[in-house]
Order: sequence, then C-alpha cells, then structure tokens
Amino acid sequence: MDVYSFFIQLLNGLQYGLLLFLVASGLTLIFGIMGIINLAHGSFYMIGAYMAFSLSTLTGSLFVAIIVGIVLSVVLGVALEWALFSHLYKRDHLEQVLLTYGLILVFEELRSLIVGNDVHGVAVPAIFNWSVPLTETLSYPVYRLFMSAVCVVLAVLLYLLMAKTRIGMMIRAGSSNREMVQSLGLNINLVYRLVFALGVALAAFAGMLAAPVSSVYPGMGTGVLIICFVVVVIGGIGSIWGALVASLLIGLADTFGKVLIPQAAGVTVYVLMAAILLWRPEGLFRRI
Amino acid sequence: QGKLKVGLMLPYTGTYAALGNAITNGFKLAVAENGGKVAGRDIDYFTVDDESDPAKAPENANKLIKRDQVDVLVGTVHSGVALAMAKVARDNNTLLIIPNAGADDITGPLCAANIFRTSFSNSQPGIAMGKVMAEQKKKTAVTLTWDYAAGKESVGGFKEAFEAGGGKVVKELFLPFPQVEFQSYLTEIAALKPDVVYVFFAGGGAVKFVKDYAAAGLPKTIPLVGPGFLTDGTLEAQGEAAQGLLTTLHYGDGLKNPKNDAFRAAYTKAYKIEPDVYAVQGYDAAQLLIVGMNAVKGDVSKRAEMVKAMEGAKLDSPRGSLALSKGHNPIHDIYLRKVEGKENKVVGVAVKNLTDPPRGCKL
Amino acid sequence: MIHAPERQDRRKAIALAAALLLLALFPFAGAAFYTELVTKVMILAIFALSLDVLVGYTGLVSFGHAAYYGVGAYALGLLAPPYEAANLWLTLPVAVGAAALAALFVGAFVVRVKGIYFIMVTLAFAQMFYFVFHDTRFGRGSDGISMNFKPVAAIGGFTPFDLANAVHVYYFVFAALVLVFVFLRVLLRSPFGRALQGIRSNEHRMRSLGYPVYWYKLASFTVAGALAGLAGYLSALQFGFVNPELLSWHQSGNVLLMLILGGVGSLYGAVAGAFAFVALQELFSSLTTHWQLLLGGTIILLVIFLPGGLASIAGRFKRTLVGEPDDE
Amino acid sequence: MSESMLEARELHTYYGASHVLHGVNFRIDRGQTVGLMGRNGMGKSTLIRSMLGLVKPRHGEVRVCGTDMTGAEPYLIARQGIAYVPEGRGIFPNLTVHENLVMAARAGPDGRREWTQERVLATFPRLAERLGNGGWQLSGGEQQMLTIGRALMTNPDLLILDEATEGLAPQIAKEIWRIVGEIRAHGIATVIVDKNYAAVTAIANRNVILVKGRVVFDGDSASLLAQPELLHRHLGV
Amino acid sequence: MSDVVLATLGLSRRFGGLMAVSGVAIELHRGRLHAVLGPNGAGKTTLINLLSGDLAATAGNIRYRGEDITRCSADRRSRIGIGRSYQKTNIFPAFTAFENCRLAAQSRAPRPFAVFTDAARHRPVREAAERALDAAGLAARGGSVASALSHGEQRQLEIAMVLATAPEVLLLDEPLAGMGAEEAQRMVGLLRTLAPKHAILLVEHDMDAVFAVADVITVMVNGQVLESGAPAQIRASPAVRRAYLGEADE
Ligand SMILES: Nc1ncnc2c1ncn2[C@@H]1O[C@H](COP(=O)(O)OP(=O)(O)OP(=O)(O)O)[C@@H](O)[C@H]1O
Ligand SMILES: Nc1ncnc2c1ncn2[C@@H]1O[C@H](COP(=O)(O)OP(=O)(O)OP(=O)(O)O)[C@@H](O)[C@H]1O
Ligand SMILES: [Mg+2]
Ligand SMILES: [Mg+2]
Repeated sequence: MDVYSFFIQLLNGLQYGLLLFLVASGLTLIFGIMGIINLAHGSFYMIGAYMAFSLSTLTGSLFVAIIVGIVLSVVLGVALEWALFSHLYKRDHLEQVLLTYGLILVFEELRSLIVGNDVHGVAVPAIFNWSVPLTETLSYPVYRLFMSAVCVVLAVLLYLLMAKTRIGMMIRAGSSNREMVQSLGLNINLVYRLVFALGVALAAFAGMLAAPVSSVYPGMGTGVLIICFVVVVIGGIGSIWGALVASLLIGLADTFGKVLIPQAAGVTVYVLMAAILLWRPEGLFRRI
Repeated sequence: QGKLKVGLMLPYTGTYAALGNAITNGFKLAVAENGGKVAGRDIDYFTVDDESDPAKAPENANKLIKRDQVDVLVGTVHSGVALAMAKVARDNNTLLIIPNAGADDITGPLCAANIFRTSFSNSQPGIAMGKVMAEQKKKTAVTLTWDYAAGKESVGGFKEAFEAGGGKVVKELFLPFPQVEFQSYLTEIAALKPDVVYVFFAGGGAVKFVKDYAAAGLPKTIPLVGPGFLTDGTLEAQGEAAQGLLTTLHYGDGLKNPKNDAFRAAYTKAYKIEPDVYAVQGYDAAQLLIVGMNAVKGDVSKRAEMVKAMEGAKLDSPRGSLALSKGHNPIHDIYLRKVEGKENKVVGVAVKNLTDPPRGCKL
Repeated sequence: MIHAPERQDRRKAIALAAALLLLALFPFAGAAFYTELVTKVMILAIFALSLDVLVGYTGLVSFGHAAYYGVGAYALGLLAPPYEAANLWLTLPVAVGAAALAALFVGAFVVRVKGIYFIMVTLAFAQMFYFVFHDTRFGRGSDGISMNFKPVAAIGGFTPFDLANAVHVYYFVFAALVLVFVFLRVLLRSPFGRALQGIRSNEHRMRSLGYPVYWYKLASFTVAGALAGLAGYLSALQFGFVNPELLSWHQSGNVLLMLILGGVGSLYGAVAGAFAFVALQELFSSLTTHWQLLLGGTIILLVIFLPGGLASIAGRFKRTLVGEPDDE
Repeated sequence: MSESMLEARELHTYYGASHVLHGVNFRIDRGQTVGLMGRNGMGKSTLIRSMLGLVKPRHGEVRVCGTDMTGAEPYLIARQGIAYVPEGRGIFPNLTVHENLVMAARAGPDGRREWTQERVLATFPRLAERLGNGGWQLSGGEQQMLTIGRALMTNPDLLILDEATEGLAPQIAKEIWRIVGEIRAHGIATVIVDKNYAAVTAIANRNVILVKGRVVFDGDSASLLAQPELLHRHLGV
Repeated sequence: MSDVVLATLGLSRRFGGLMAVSGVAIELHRGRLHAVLGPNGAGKTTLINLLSGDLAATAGNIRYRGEDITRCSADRRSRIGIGRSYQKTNIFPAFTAFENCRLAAQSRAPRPFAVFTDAARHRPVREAAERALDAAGLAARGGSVASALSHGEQRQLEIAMVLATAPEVLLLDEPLAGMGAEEAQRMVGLLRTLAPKHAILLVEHDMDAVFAVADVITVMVNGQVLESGAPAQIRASPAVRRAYLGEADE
C-alpha cells in the first residue's frame, strides 16, 4: 500500500468509526448510564433511516425530514418509556433483554407491513452533493465529511451533558438508586423518560444522517446493533469517551483488516475486542 | 383423482418477501390461464414461509412433504434454503421445481431426476457479461462480491468467460456477507485502475454499492458492470448513480415478444402491479409442471414419464424460449441491459441460448 | 398446611411420570412429522436446560449461548466425511468436548465481568464464533455444510440403533434429555450447585466466605457450554445440515425466551419453555405470515405481565381465587 | 397551635403477605423533634418509608402539611420540604462527593438557602478533603456524613434521620446532635431513629416507641425517662 | 511469641494521592480481642480489607501463622481461617437466613466442589449453620428471607455468617452498628465467649462496648497507628482524646 492509499484508508476508517460512534453513543447512554439493556436500539436506527426516506420524499428536504424525524422519535421514545421501559427499571437484565428482543421483532414486522421490504435510497442534500477529488480516479463525498463533523460535535455535547450538568448527575444517580433520587424531591421518572427519548432520538438521528450513504433496507438495524455492542464492550460501558475511542478503533481495524487480511475481514474487530478484553476485562474506559 | 397438492415454500417475510410474492403470483397466473386446473385436477396450495433461513429449511420442507404430503414442491429464492430443500426432496423423492435460487450445485453435482429449475444458475449472467466485456476489448478487470456461494459463482462465471475472451481479472475482492461498508474497497479499486469492475450484490448492498461507487467518482474512469440483480428492483433507490450501468440477465424491460406482451398485460390486470423477472420465473415453474402433468394425464405416480416430458419441454416463456439442460437447468438467452431512467432497457442479446457447463452432474 | 409441600411433591412426581410416559409413547402415534418436531423440541429443551445452569442458577445472563450450540453442531458438520458416515461414538464426544473448550476459552474472559457488560461480552464473543464459521475458509462460509450421511452408532461391528431412522433418533434424543435432566438435577442440589446459587445472589460475599468464585463460574460456564454443544450436535444429527445461523444471536435470544417462558431457575421450566416456544411458533406461523409480530408482542406482554413465566400462572390464579395469604 | 408537618393515621403496611404496621398513628408538628424507638425489626423504618411514599401502605392515610398525600409519588412528598437520611446510607456511589451534594441542592419550601455546599463542608471537614472522590471510595462514616450533608442541602422543614449516627465516630455523632439542636432553633422539625436512646431523649420533645408495628408509647422525654420499666421492656435497656 | 496468629509489618495501601493505610504493624493473638479505633476515614476498614484480601497491599506484608499471605486471594485466606464481617451489610438477599449460614458453613466442608451429593443432607454443615444463627440471636428467624429482615436483623445475620465459617481469626467491621441496645449487649456477650479461642480484630465506634470487651486497643488516625495499648492506657491518652474520643468526653 502506498502512502497515498494509506491516508485515504485512514480517512475511511475514521469516517466509518465516527458514524459508528453516533449510534453507539445513544446505546452507551441507555445501557451504561440508565442501566437498561436495550437491544431495540438498532431498530431505532432503522426507524430513523426509514423516516428519513419517507419524510424526505414527502417534504423534499432531508433537513426538514431530520427535524420532523427527531420530534417523532422523541415522541416514540417517550411513549415507549411510558408504556414499556418504565416497568423494567426494577427488573433484572434478563427481562430487559427479552422485552427489547420482542421489540425488535415487532418493529421489523411493522416496518415490513407499513413500508414493505424494498430497498430505498435517500438523496444527499444538494449543498453536500459533491466530492473532493483525492486522486485522479478517486474522490471523496463531502456528505461523509459533513457527517463526521456532526458526530464530533455531538460527542462533545453529550459529554458535557452527562458530566457537567445536573441532569447528567441525576441520570447517573438514578441508575444506582432511584428511590433515593426521589427522596431528594427529584422526579426521576420524568428525567428517565426524557433521557430514554434522547437515546432513541440519537439512534434515529444516526439512522437519518446515515440514510443517504447507507441507503435504507430491511434488517439494517441489527447489523448496526451488533457492531455497536462491540463498540460499547471495547469502550467500557457508560463511557462516552470510551465509545468514541472504541468506534474509531473499530473503524480502523475494519478498514485495514479488509485491505490487509481480506481472508479474515469479518473477524478482525472481534479479535481486536478479545485482545482488549484480555488486557482490560471491563473495557478501555469505565464510566465517565 | 383428487386435488393436486402443491407446496409453495417461499419467503413471505424478510428481505426476499417481495420475491416470494412475485413468484407466487406468477405461478398462480399460469395455472389460472390453464383454466385453474392442471391436467384436469384442481390444485390445493400449501404455503410455508421459509424466512430465507437455511437452518429452518429441512424442517419446513419436511412439514410440506411429511405432514401435508404434497405432490410437488415449489421453492425457493435463497440458495442455501434451496440446497437444503433439494436434499430433502432427494431423500423423499419428491418433485421439486426451483423458481429462483441460482446455486450452481443444484443442477451440478446435486442434480437429480426429480429436481428442476426454471430460473437461472448464478454463473450464467456472469458468463454472459464476461463475454461482452471481452468483446468490448477490455483488458483488465477487478471483481468484488460478498464472500458466499452466489457471489463466488457469479464472479467465477465472469472470470471464466472474460479470460477465455482474452481479458485478465487482476484482483478478486471479497467482503463478508452482508457487510456494506465499501469505502476501503473503493480505495483499493481506485489504486488498481482496471478497465472494468464486475460486482455481484443484491438488495440493499446493491443500492449502497452503486451509490458509493458513483460518490467516489469512479464511474468516470472505470465502468461498473454486473449481473441483473445489481439493478433489478433497486433503481428507485439508486437513482442517478445507476444511470447507464450495463447488466446481464435473462429478462429485462422493454423485451418485445408476443408472449411477454400477453403475460405483462395479464399480470398487471390480475395483480395491479408490473411483473418482474421473479414473476416470470414463477410463471415458468407452473408452465413446466403443466407440461409434465399433461404428459401423464394428471397421474403423478408415473414419475419417470413425467420427468421425461419435463426434460423435453420447450416452454414459451415471457423471457423468450426456455429449454432445459441435462442437469435440468434453463437454456435461455441472456440479455444485455442498460439502465435508463427507472428501467433496465434491453439493448441486445449478450449470449444466445446460453447453457452453462453441467459440472459434476451424473444424470 | 404442614403437608402441603409433600402433597405438592407427589403431584409433581405424578405429572413428571405422566409426561415421561407420554413422550416415551409419542412415536407410536405414527405422525412422522410430529415425531420429528418433538425430537427438535427435546433438543431445544436440552439447550434451554444448559442455559438455565448459567442464567437461572449462576446468575450469568449469557446472550451468546448459541455459540456453543453451534460449535457442537459444526463439530459434526466438519468431522463428517463427505462420502461416508461418521461414527457417533467418535464424533459426539469430540463435539461436546469442542463446545466445552470453546466455552472454557470464552468463559476465561467473560466470567470476570458482570451485569449488562457480561451480556454484551458474551454476545460479542458469540458473534466472533459466528463470523469464524461465516467468513473463514475453516468454517466453510455463510452457506453452511450439508451432510450427506447420518452418523452411524456402530460399536465394533454392532449397531444398536439406526440414526437414519427418525424414530430411533427420537429415542436417542429422548434418552439424552432424560440423562441431562437427571444430571443437572443432581448437580444443582450438590454443594457445588448451591455454591453457584450463592454466586448468583452475592458473588462478593461468596468470595469472602472462601469460595474460589472464578473457578466456580468458569466450571458452570463450561458445563453449560458442553451441554449446549450436545444439543447442537443432536440438532446437526437430526437435520444433516449446519450453517452459521445456528450461532446467530437470534438463536441465543430464542433460548433465553424459552427460559423465561417456562420460568427461570427451574429445570422443569426450561423443558416446558422449549415446548411452549415451539408451540407458540407453530401456532403463530399457522395464523399469519407476520407471525413474528405476534411472537414479539407476546414476548413483550409476557415480560410485563408475567415475569415468572408460564409456571407462575398457577400461583397467580390461586391467589386471585383465594386472595393474598395473610399471616394472621 | 402547632401545625402538623407529617402525619400517619391508622397506617397498615404489608410486605407481600407479612403485616408489618398495625394501625400506627404518628404525628410530627412543625419545629418538633421526635424520637422514634423500638427494637430491631419493630417497624420504625417501615413507618418512615410508608410516610414518605417509598412503600405503599395498604390502609390508612398519610398527610403532609395537612393535605392527604397517601400513595403520592415520593418526590412530591419530598418537595414539601422533607429530607430523608435512610438507614444503611443512600449515597450515589457513581457520583463524586461534590456531585452528590450539588444534585440535591435546592431552596427550602419558603425559598430559604441556609445550607449550602460551603456550610456542609464546613460542618464535615472530612468531606471537603474528599470532594473529588467517587462515592464508592468513601469510608462508611464519610458516606454517612455525605448522606446527612446531602439531606441538609435540600433545606428541609423536616429532617428524618434513620440511624444517622451509625458508623460515625463519637465526635462526629456529637456533632450531629449539635446540628439537630441548632436546626431546631431555626424551627426545623426532626424525626430521629437511633439506638442511642440517651442522646435521643436528651434532645427530643416527644418520643414514640414501636413494638411489632404498634405504638406502645407516645409522650415527652421526661415521662419516658420516668418509666424505666418501659425502656427495659421495649428497648432492652 | 507462639500465640501470634496474624501479624502485619509496614502494611500500606495507597489510593491515588491518599495513604489510606500507611506502615501499620499490628499483631493479633489467639485469645485476645484487639479493638481498632479511629475517626471516620482513618483507614480501619481498609486495614480489614487488606487483611482479608479484599484489597491488595501496596507495601508491607501480612503473616498468618508464620506464613506470608500478602499475595493470597481473598477466598484462600478465608479458607485457611480468616473470616470477616462487613461494615456495609453483605448477605445473600434472596436466601433464607438459614441458607445464608448454611452456605457459609459449607465452604468449610471437606469437598466444596462435590458434585454428586445432596447439599441439604450434610449434617455437620447444617448444624454449624444452626449454631451460628443461634449465637447471633437469629434462631427464630432462620426461615425468613434475608432481604425481608430489618436492618438490625441483617446486621445480626452478617455476624452469624462469619461465625458459621468457624474461622480462627475474626475481623469484625462495626458489628454493633445498626443493632438495638439489647442486641448490642448480646453481641458483646458473644464476643466475650469467642475471645478465648479466637484472635479477634474489632472495629467499632461504640465506646462502651469496646472498653467492655477489648484486651488491646489500637487507635488509628490518617492511616497510621497513633497509639496502641491496654484500654486504660488508651482512655487516659491525651492524644487519643484529642483525635478521637473528643475533648469533653468523660
Ligand atoms: N423489604 C421487606 N420485605 C419483607 N419484609 C420486610 C422488608 N423490610 C422489612 N421487613 C420486615 O418488616 C419488619 C419491620 O422492619 P423495619 O425495617 O421497619 O424495622 P426497624 O424497626 O426499622 O428495625 P431496625 O432497627 O433493625 O432497622 C421486620 O420484621 C422485617 O423483617
Ligand atoms: N477505593 C478507594 N479509593 C479511594 N479512596 C478510598 C477508597 N477506599 C477508601 N478510601 C479512602 O480511604 C480512607 C480510609 O477509608 P476506610 O474505609 O478505611 O475508613 P474507616 O477507618 O473504615 O472509616 P469509617 O469509620 O468511616 O468506616 C477514607 O478517607 C476513604 O475515603
Ligand atoms: Mg430500621
Ligand atoms: Mg469503616
């Protein structure tokens, strides 16, 4: 590999990693900080992508679609929390796994009933619909760069929210002792409802943002979910920074794995994971 | 003679649900055109959703064969499931007609007297495209596909024909199924600068690849080609990025022949949607069954006679003419198609009466 | 009141005997398809039992248990020579051993961590195995392996039963299920089993009471893996086909579902859960092609309204009829 | 006449099938200090938790500042100006000392902000040294101080201390009693559960003794101390 | 001296910049009850954690009956006879009080890895558990699920579990905390009966109890030993009064 391709591959890896981060951050928020295991997270990503498709066809603009989509996903998040997840905080993880597993099936079937099983594309917004030439044959789509920038901004915002605000403290406190938070006169139920909705919105947002480059297809949620699991496992549960570092690592491992050892491309990230767990059983970072 | 029991084992949920439905529609249309009967017998359909899950395939096939005791089994889309079905059908000596799955092995080493296919084999479109590219005097090619049987067979067909015509495949790239993160491969392709890139993807992967390929600015210098699945049913999603792509398949839009015109009219009338290649394959599956049944006057116990009639069948298919090879695989024209707007316009015949070499079939 | 538990025990014993008899006579009903279906259910029951050791008794919620099921199945797939039959007595121990080894390897990593993290790490490792079979030449790829012959049970020149015969397979699996059940029953009542339950309740205290917790957990993980491998082997034997989906996380999810259907932490529950799961699946898929929607909805309702699984229905029913028992 | 802060009327509480409180009447008025006593397992904590909405009583009524709040969400009850120091500590282990305090900070129902982080740290200098440490890293006594400090940060009208001096060094325990005296001077009511009955009776206006979920004594300290046989029979001293 | 059971030398533990325990030398004798006092955060619990193996020492060593156990795991230490209780209740919430103790006693049974016997049938283990419950005053509550016990009862159970493991060395971290006056008295009585045959380290803030049972007292401040000696000497020490008991104490 010449230096030039090396740098382009590096860029590929980072960009892929940042996209992973966007999904994984919502996951680590709900998993690690709220203490709920939510397998349906991938479905929210899928729902986001399908919303981007339907809404942008309807409104003609991806940005309008994203704004409407965020509102809708917050509503969805609040409704789900109210109807289902609020019953789960006191239950054990096994039941959380199953309930959210059931949700995956439901969402996947509903998707097939409502929008069918076709693959759809979403147009890249006109202002980003151009590419920067890198070599005489290869150019890089600007939209991908834009996505990466959005991811970085979100990472910083999320970190600030969790680590520096009272809301963040309340969320973390709630994951260790809900009763006590209530006894302090704080409405933890409301906070959790909103945080859950935030997590859903993050996943859906990731789906919407990624829709133009990933296209929209059945089963897209589960693929993302699994790799995000690996991100959270490597990064350490509940850590935003951990998720960021792990996403980038996986992005790079995956990209270079495909180029350098194509025979084992599917397993490179898992080997990476095993190696990291051997060194740090609880992931790279634990908590914020 | 009671009703003829037909088991339809097809995907009705999941990624391939649309294909399963189209095949079913096509099959039933042919039966309806035959007066709703086959050799005078009414039909009892038994449907099972195979979910495109090979792990459930043996059980699902058993359900139809042992529980429902069907006379003939029709299915399916997914090659892995079809392979498992073929095995069960062989073990139980049940007549099986495959309306889509392209795994070469089914009509190769695994071929059997009771197993027929009315669709295609994976290598066929590849062979045709390889030949066309060689004729266009392309010297070098790179191939890319998912690392699974269908992809490898398709690429294999391309490579064989392309290199036979004097070209050279400089690199064969594979990525794990069903990953869709292509960026690093695009970088690799840009570095290799071949004359043409042949890929096999379907569904979501096909959409994403075509778009990524265009976004990377590659089509300007390196043309992209592939089997028809690259652009079938995905043009809506691929939009601009797919314009002008060349693909090969045994069917296409704007194909002109009387049978096709009639078929399209009838199908649209019956189901209110446009037919696609899968509907054609389902339609032909029923046509083939009708030929066999007529030869034995509806008496399925005369299996040998029935098989003989089916082997000799010359079907008037919407795709043109359709005959069967020794391995019970279609012999048909493969068309060269070009994407124009939302259509895969047939621009010519890539190979006439293509029959792929029946490797390993002991029939 | 004093006699209630005894009476309950007697009732349980009668129910158990009836269930055994029913299963033993089932193939004589002559419905070939259902014989095979029940065979499959019994295999799943072994699988569910093996997971119950972890989830119900050691408190390790593994979301990657399908990996060992798959390893057991693949062991047969890979060992089976293409043009002749494999020997049951050679391949079975190898399959169980391979699954145990895989579990030992993964367990060495994962039993060090807890809670959600454990769930995720087990899943991630299961995915690793999935991709080993899915993406490498060794595992022969995503299309799976189909075996042309059933293994033979020959010992020397003597072949006690014929595994190409579905009824023989049925009894073979039935015997395996009974053996596994009895084995676990004894195991979980032993001091070792009690220690596992202690670990489930409070691992830290177990350590300070002098139990080498790590090794207990690892032993439990390995035993569970080995039994899952046995189930996987039997499934490969029954269907003559293996593919990576055997190791997929849906499979892991389904077996967890069986546990919760039957009630976690009870061996009867695990077996009942397997039956209930397949029954639900058959029922729903006969109703509509969108049966996954029904299944998903059922799971959700079950988790919210019936946390104790089907086993708790009787108790609840009694309570609504008789009312809350008061201690006064 | 004094106004009631928190009141339980004929409270019956169950844990599943076991009946723990049998018709308890309990009342604390604004500015009062009440000692709640009884042996282990008599229902002291259950009474407190029932009044705070953390356990739902099956019969009876809970009134907060005169309004019926039976079965209300705990946070609504707490917002009436009630702070709770639970037995066995209830710090947030995954938050730092500073965060534990900050997240609780709130003005009292009347807008008072007498207790600030500075004041809490001045009261418990040990906490000031551990400000950036995670809650899980604190010693038992430090956790106890943190719980009390955190309760004070809500500037309550009523402070409920369930075994608040457990694990505190004698010096610090004394400091707690001093604080109770001091806040009483500011009109803040306190409910104290503590095994050190001498310290409690010294400071409380009223004492209530629970036996097996029933009130067997309700009166002022002087009359309790005048009946040593009561103390012996019900508290074992 | 032959009756030294457990001895430490220069034992230290650092948490970041904080020396929670620093250079502690302490000797536990069979037949002697050794109390450790100190203000909150002095390092008492950390010391117990170091002795029991819950924490690893950053410096110094621990010898048990002449053998260096500084690097031994917590479970190994428990098996060779060092038992501990926790300041923060640490029990099996889902099990009955009896089963809590039975599990504790089982860890001493000859073959804890035994796989093919019925645990509940093991007489000696059962009896040990019953004895321990009785000693801690919980005999009547053996059948109650631990999580349903009141706070004070859970504290009693905490002690019962240590007793059930029949250790030679008892490390007790505030055993009286949370117990009512009567239960505390009973516990003091229990400590007295245990003392002759065991080596006991007692961390406790209840001064009455400590001065009633202790043979030796060590006072820790800021991780270091401030003073060590007989109860009378400690009570009289001005340094101890200043640092711990409080100026105005009797
Ligand atoms: N969560 C629970 N589930 C079932 N029973 C409980 C629960 N909590 C307490 N109990 C029972 O209720 C009774 C009263 O308990 P409570 O905690 O109120 O006692 P207490 O007076 O506070 O005792 P202590 O001084 O030991 O804290 C006890 O017998 C206890 O066993
Ligand atoms: N894991 C830890 N990380 C950082 N600091 C710690 C950790 N554990 C304890 N400490 C600190 O070490 C010091 C000693 O703690 P320790 O628990 O030993 O005190 P203690 O003497 O038992 O006090 P108490 O009487 O309050 O229980 C305390 O200041 C505590 O904050
Ligand atoms: Mg209490
Ligand atoms: Mg301490």
